[in-house]
Amino acid sequence: MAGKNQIEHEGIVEQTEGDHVKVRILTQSACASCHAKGVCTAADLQEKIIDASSDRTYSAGDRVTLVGESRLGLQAAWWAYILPLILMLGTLIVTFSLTKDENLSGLLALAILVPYYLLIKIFNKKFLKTFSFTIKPSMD
Amino acid sequence: MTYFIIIISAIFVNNIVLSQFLGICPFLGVSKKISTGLGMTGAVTFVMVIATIVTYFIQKLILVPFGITFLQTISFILVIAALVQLVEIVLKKVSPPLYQALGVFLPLITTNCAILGVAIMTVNRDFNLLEAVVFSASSAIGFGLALVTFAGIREQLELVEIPKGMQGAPIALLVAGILAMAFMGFAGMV
Amino acid sequence: MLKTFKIGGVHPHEWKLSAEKQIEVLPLPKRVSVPVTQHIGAPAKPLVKKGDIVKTGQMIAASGGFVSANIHSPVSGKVFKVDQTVDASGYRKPAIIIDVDGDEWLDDIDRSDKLVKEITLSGEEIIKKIGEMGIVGMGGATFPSHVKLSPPPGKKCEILIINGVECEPYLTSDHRLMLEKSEELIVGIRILMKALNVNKAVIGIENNKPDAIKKLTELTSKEEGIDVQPLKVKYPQGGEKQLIDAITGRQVPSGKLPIEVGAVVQNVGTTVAVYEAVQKNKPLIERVVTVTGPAIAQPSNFLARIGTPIEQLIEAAGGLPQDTGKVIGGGPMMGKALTSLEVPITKGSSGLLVLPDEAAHRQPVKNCIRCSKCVSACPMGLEPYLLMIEAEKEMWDRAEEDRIMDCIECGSCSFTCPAHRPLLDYIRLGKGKVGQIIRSRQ
Amino acid sequence: MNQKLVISPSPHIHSGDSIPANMYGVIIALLPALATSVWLFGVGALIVTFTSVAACVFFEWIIQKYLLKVTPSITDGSAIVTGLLLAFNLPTNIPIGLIIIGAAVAIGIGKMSFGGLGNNPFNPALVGRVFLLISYPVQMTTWPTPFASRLQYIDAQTGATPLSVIKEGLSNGQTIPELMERIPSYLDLFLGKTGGSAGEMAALALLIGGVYLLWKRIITWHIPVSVIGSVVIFTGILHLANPSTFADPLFHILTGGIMLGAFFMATDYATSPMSNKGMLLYGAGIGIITVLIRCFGSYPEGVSFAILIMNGFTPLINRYMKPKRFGETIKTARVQTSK
Amino acid sequence: MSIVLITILTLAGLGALAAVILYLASQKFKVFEDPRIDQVEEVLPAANCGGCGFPGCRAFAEALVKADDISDLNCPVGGAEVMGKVAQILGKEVAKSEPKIAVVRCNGTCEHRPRLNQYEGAPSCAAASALYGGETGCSFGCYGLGDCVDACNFDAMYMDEKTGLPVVIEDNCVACGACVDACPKNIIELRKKGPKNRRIFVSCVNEEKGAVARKACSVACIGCGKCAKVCPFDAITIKNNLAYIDDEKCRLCRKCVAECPTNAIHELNFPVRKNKTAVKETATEEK
Amino acid sequence: MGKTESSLSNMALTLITITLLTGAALGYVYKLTEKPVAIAKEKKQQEAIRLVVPEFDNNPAQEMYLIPTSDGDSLKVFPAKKEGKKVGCAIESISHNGFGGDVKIMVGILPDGTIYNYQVLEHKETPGLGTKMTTWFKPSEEDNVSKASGNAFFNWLFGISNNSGGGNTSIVGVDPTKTKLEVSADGGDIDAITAATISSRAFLEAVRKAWYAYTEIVDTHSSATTKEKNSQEGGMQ
Amino acid sequence: MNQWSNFTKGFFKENPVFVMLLGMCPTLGVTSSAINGLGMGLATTFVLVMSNIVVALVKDFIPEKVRIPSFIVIIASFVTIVEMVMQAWLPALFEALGLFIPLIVVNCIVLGRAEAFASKNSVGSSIIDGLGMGLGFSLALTILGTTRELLGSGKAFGLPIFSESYGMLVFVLAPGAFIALGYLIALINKIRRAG
Ligand SMILES: Cc1cc2nc3c(=O)[nH]c(=O)nc-3n(C[C@H](O)[C@H](O)[C@H](O)COP(=O)(O)O)c2cc1C
Ligand SMILES: Cc1cc2nc3c(=O)[nH]c(=O)nc-3n(C[C@H](O)[C@H](O)[C@H](O)COP(=O)(O)O)c2cc1C
Ligand SMILES: Cc1cc2nc3c(=O)[nH]c(=O)nc-3n(C[C@H](O)[C@H](O)[C@H](O)COP(=O)(O)O)c2cc1C
Ligand SMILES: Cc1cc2nc3c(=O)[nH]c(=O)nc-3n(C[C@H](O)[C@H](O)[C@H](O)CO)c2cc1C
Ligand code: SF4
Ligand code: SF4
Ligand code: SF4
Ligand code: SF4
Ligand code: FES
Repeated sequence: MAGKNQIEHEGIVEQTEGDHVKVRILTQSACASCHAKGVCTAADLQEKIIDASSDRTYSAGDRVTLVGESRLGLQAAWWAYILPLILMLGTLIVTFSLTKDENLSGLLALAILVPYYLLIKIFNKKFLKTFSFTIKPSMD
Repeated sequence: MTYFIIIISAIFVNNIVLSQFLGICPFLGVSKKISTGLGMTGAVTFVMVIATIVTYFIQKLILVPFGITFLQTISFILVIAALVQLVEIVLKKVSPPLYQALGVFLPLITTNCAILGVAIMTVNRDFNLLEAVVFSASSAIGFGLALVTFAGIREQLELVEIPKGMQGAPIALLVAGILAMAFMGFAGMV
Repeated sequence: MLKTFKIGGVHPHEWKLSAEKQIEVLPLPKRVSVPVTQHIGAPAKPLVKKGDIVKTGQMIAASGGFVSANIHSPVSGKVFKVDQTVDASGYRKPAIIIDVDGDEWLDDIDRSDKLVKEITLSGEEIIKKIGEMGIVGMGGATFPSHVKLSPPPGKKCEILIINGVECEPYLTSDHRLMLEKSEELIVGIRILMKALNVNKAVIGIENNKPDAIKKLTELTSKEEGIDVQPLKVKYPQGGEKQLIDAITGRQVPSGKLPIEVGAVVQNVGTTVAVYEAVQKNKPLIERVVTVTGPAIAQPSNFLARIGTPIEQLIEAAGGLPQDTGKVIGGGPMMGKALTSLEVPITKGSSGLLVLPDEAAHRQPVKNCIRCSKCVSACPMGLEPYLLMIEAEKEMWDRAEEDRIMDCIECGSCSFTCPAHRPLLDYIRLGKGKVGQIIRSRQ
Repeated sequence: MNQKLVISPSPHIHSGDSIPANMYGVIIALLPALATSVWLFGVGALIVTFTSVAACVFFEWIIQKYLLKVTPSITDGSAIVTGLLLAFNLPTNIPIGLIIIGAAVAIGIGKMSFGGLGNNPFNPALVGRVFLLISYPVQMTTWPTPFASRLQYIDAQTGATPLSVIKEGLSNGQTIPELMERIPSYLDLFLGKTGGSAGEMAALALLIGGVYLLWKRIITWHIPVSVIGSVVIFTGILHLANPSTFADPLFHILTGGIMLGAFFMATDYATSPMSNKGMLLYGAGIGIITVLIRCFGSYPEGVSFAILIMNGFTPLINRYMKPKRFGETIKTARVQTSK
Repeated sequence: MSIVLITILTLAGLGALAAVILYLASQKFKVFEDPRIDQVEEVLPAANCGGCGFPGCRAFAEALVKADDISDLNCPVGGAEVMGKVAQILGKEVAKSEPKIAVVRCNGTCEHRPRLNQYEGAPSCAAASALYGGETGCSFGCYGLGDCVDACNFDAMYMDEKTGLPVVIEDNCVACGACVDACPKNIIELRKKGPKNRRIFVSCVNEEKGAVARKACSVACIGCGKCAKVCPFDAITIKNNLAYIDDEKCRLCRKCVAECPTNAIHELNFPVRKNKTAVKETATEEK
Repeated sequence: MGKTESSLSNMALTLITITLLTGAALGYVYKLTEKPVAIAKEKKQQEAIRLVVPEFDNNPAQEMYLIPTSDGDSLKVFPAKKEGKKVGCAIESISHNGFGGDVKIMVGILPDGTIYNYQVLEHKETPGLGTKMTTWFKPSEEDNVSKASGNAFFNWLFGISNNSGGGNTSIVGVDPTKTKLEVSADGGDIDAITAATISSRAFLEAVRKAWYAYTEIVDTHSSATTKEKNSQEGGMQ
Repeated sequence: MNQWSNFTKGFFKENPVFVMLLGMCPTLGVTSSAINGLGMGLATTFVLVMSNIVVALVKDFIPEKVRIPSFIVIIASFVTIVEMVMQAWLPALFEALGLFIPLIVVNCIVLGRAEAFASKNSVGSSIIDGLGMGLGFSLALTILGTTRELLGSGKAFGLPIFSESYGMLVFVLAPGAFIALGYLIALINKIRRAG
């Protein structure tokens, strides 16, 4: 059943390619969700282009709502932030307790992110499948 | 044991939101959805830890040796601002789908005062690197704890009729105040 | 320990005033009004027109779809008109109105009291017959029985449960039926067993009807595969899902039908009607109705023709008391408050409850104090306090997530709430809206 | 027919339960503890209780009438309960000014700012109490000695509570067995013959009240049992691990506010979880945090803080610990498909 | 080395590094926010009512700026005036939309429509409609429980205690349509505001046959068709025993008002008639 | 608008100019403030020393030396001399057992071992409670200087007894060999701050530490100048 | 917009703290006394005005794409200057404000004004804007500081008003900051709605 545990985000269709649609969305920083949006335009609004699949045809400029399971949000945060964080902490603790060399272990902890993100790059195809969105028209 | 104390202290006793007053804006402003709060916590922790490592080295290898610790503020803020963006750029390059998913689900993390504040606090406390990292990670978790608890309460308050004058910021601050009062019970636990 | 269902439930006072009263046959009314929707599903299509002469038992409206039921004339006489009349909820619905003239039955109906035990028809024929005779569930939901008795392909019924619980306060019609038509009931069960092709049937009866338990236990002791299961008194034990849980320990999953756990539930009234339809060729044209209430002079159980105006039943029970505040079709927990007494009884009317004015009003509504009593009371394990707020604030997504559609509208929540919150009112509203949303999604 | 029939959706009958019935039930259940308190502390207990109740009711009335502009609902008894419980959490020699401040905070900040009965996420009496504790620690931590000066109020003779004796002693390097000598017998603790806040010491009287609440179905067993159970288990483990720094479970549940907290304050409707599972988790949380604060924090007693902290988690618990839904058991779903 | 030099060097180094990254980021991510969005938002009423079909004024402003043709976009709150300003900012055309207003098409006051029952359920029209047809014999009429009043964000409606019917406050109503959606009985309609606020409409939605309707409510439309006959502009149609006046066609001649045997047709804000005999009870409850 | 266009060279140029300018400005301001900052820091310490020992004419900060304590801290000792004669010693001492964290004090001890005065340098105690230590352990005249006195009714309402602050609280002029520097609850001779026993204990612990350290030096190196020289490098920070 | 209303809007109508809820951390963190609040407010005002001036001056030379980094550098420099100056000549205040001085850098009001106002307006109006907003911020912090100090320890700007023993300690501590600000905002809302 759809409708459960979903998260929605407003966006505007940028272009369509077959059953794939590129949707432009605006993300806002945590600060921007406050009342000061108008005042505080500094670097906290970003546009992103999101690929989404659609069941019907949209044309550029349509206002749509992106729908995805909210579980995916946490999953994405896991891959993007939490797992590398754990890796980093792990490296730091291990190398630090082995070598007692701060500079080295610090460097290694940061360096471990490089192979990690490369690995992520390899798994990209998989993510593409997991993190998919559907869209529906906004507000009829 | 010192690590344990650092952790307990940063999460409960000296919670950065409820007793240090850092990151209040996202705390008050961030969406009332609990899952968003959780995701935010992950992101903030990650950025905070990286920022701590980098600023730690800047302090140790540049500022202190050259006797220019007065450049702390300006260099930290530049580095942190750059780092946050760098993380985004890397994510976008490395994994567009992941990046997109985060865009839909999480508000962006920018250089809020929690990150800068924690970075400054760490270097001012004469921690070694590991302690610094543990401290910043725990601070971020403390932030998350406060954020998620608060999101829960706010979600519940959405369901009842709050007196008109108290709606919005006042009631949120009141809840934060009572939470802070409750968290004072942990005093002395370290 | 006596069996009962596992989650929630409440204990309203029983008030079974008419438990000792034999079923009386109500005199024929002068005019009957037979609505064409007396069941869940599509309305039946009228077959008669103004001025037609009809006989008792003659089909006057034919099933209007797969889930629908035939309707037969409960009296003999002349069709006065086929028109809209006010129904119990104040909306106008089509009905066939017949002026009664004598009581001339169709010839092929066996009106004798003789018990016909032998079942000659095959399973399929039985179901067909039940469909023809317009039998619908008489436990309240009025779901056409022939549909219920034909499990969807791939599903097999393992147990037939006969619902003799009658957990609603005040009502006694099923109780009397079990006492007075026990033999017929047993044959009815046999017929249903044959139709469903099962060899196990259990009659569930709450412990507050010891005479019925005793009598049926005696009768079934000789019967292979039919048992009587006494149950602890707890509302809403009569709810299909609760009863299945109490008797088999299985719980029907959310959004699924009882057949999912291999059970079919039929009410005792329905079962007796099935007996009469199959063995005696008698369509569903009359039913037992309890007329009761604290101020009713003679609380009684009447055998009344469908279409009889409610006024007449109340008259027969001693008339409407001076300070009547509310007249309820059905029991106090699930029944509907009636807007007028001119409306007729239908296939689903199990009772009429007349409440005095002082008992008819609700208390002022207070803030929810989050006492969680409604949560503990809900037999479906829902959170009524939350569902109400979600419905009130139109948070349909969350209401759906919190399973508002699972609510069986038993009213246990509103019944317990110390803040007198109209929980079920809003939940019902929410169910309507969420139901629409779900349907539009498909 | 001339009469207007009443139309309303089902159900048409009601259990007769009401908010006042529950609140007055709690008040009745608190009477034994009040009596014990008067027996121990005399007039002080009466003055504190009376002032607190009167102030709470007064503030509720005035806020509803003049600030919120709604019809006052002081007759529902909830302000009385708040007043009683606030008083029970105060020493019986506490000055009147503080009681009034406490009541104003409890009702004004803790309850009415959120819209009144049922809306408040935190236990009002405890908000008042913790506010006072933090603001006026001196006055809040001097307790009169039982029986010593029953006719005096402010100038009563003061002494320490068993928990502060333990806390003090431990920080001075004494061990539990040594300290136990300075503590009244467990029987005395059970009867309440010890120092402490007005209504918290009398374990027996509180237990009687608790049983009354359970019998009247005002509360369910889940919260009290899980609070007391988790305290027993947690302190039991600590005690077994190191008997010289950690007192035994019995001591812990007989002293301080565990009984009062478990039966009367953790069970507060508005601030406790709605599902049974949730209640168990919540109670366990209270028990564990209490023991943590008692054994590792700097406050000798932690029940109030523990309850407030768990109040903060209640919405999360409600969100994620749903009651057991009908039909969730997987076993049932499988049965028929196999055949 | 002098501290000033070190400072300059360090800062320049860090600054350059950070600046490069920030520059890259801004190149990749920075949103170009059309400044006109802000300007448009400024002139919008900031009611965030959603009447325009967008989640808020800001979203509407964005849509306005993006749209090529804004003629089918309308801010009901600000009306033509605001849309004119918007068009000015954007240099686009606006459709001249005629102002509309909500009208309540039920006149079943307590006195015209005797109450037969007394409702005591949840005070919500939607909840009541799920249960039954209403306290009176008319199952089309207003419940008087005020879902529409609750739905209105502009304090443009109130419940008249005496009549038990909702009343639209003309000056406040912005024709957002929230009440129309809220009413489970489809009683409220957005109609042309009319010149000098004058308008004529059938204040009834009862589709019952005449006799039945009449019995339930003395001012019900009985579908007799007299009004349709008398209307010189063919503005009135009868469907399901109910007359309906098309506000596009109606020229406010008031002939139908006089003709209606049950006073079901209301005229608003017209001067008092001179012809005494034709004067019927005019609806005055809308002020 | 006449904005500079975003070409790479332009941007690099702008940024570099900005950082150069700000760098120069900051360096300049730093130069300007360097001295005052140092002075301010020094003054604070000077002030503290001045407050806790009798008048002196040397520069105690310059003659500062470190002595280790049994629990691993090292205390800074600032000898105060007048005309070459020792008039007292200011010792910076610390306790780690405060209510909110470390308590850092400066204690002045006279050559005869009595305590001359003290000053609280750093602490994280609760305002209004532990913070009272800044005045509590001084003679009572110094205590209530800045307080508006309450009126009798309010004192009653808030339960404030008029004789608070009395009792045995002062450590000024006390000879620790005769007076036990512990809170009375622990069998000592000093009354703790009401409801802040923990802070009081921490404070007294710091005082005791300083005093033991002091007596030890006096005992072992009563006139040891070598020690002073050795620890020179630990000087100003 | 005329200059006067441009100047005064920050005091009440668009007060950055009470109305726009900006810069909450310093607001809550430093207001345990009135004087700290005022000090913080003035420090922020200084940074605001100075960075507004500089931004307004250089706005035409800064390419669009490096706007934000440039602004950050400019603001951070002024913060550093404030830091050093305070440390030199107001060491007590410097210590009391502690961490929150460097945090002026991330105060949304500062960057926000630079972005939204100074980068589009003349030097003169930018000064007025910065001064107005800064003084509004100072006003709010002073009000909150005074409230907390008075309730918490019976003093206002360090002057004893009533006996310290009557004070409610909570207001000096973290919880009191939230509670006091909450009720102040409620009060201001009420006044705004009425007026
Ligand atoms: C759309 C619909 C389809 C149903 N289909 C079946 C069915 O195929 N088999 C069956 O046994 N019951 C079926 N039912 C009947 C229900 O299981 C149930 O018996 C009926 O709703 C009355 O139950 P109640 O009186 O407990 O509410 C159906 C009900 C509905 C509403
Ligand atoms: C809350 C509730 C209570 C019910 N109580 C009874 C009851 O007491 N007796 C009964 O026969 N049916 C009762 N029903 C109806 C049953 O669920 C079910 O529809 C019926 O037993 C199926 O048999 P039928 O189709 O023959 O009516 C109740 C339904 C609900 C939802
Ligand atoms: C909010 C609060 C802050 C406290 N701060 C301190 C403190 O700074 N120093 C201290 O010694 N005790 C403080 N206490 C009191 C301790 O919890 C404990 O009661 C006390 O130290 C020992 O009690 P006694 O002094 O009455 O024997 C504080 C209490 C509260 C409620
Ligand atoms: C079982 C029970 C326990 C209660 N406990 C408290 C309590 O601990 N503190 C309190 O202020 N009110 C208590 N109340 C009263 C009331 O519920 C409380 O004021 C609400 O929290 C106000 O919304 C209690 C009421 C009941 C029925
Ligand atoms: S009516 Fe629905 S929500 Fe209420 S108790 Fe019954 S099943 Fe639960
Ligand atoms: S029973 Fe009533 S008061 Fe209690 S939780 Fe449910 S809705 Fe709220
Ligand atoms: S009366 Fe209706 S249309 Fe008019 S403003 Fe209110 S809700 Fe909108
Ligand atoms: S007009 Fe419709 S919504 Fe308004 S009160 Fe009447 S029935 Fe309810
Ligand atoms: S000031 Fe906004 S997060 Fe701290």
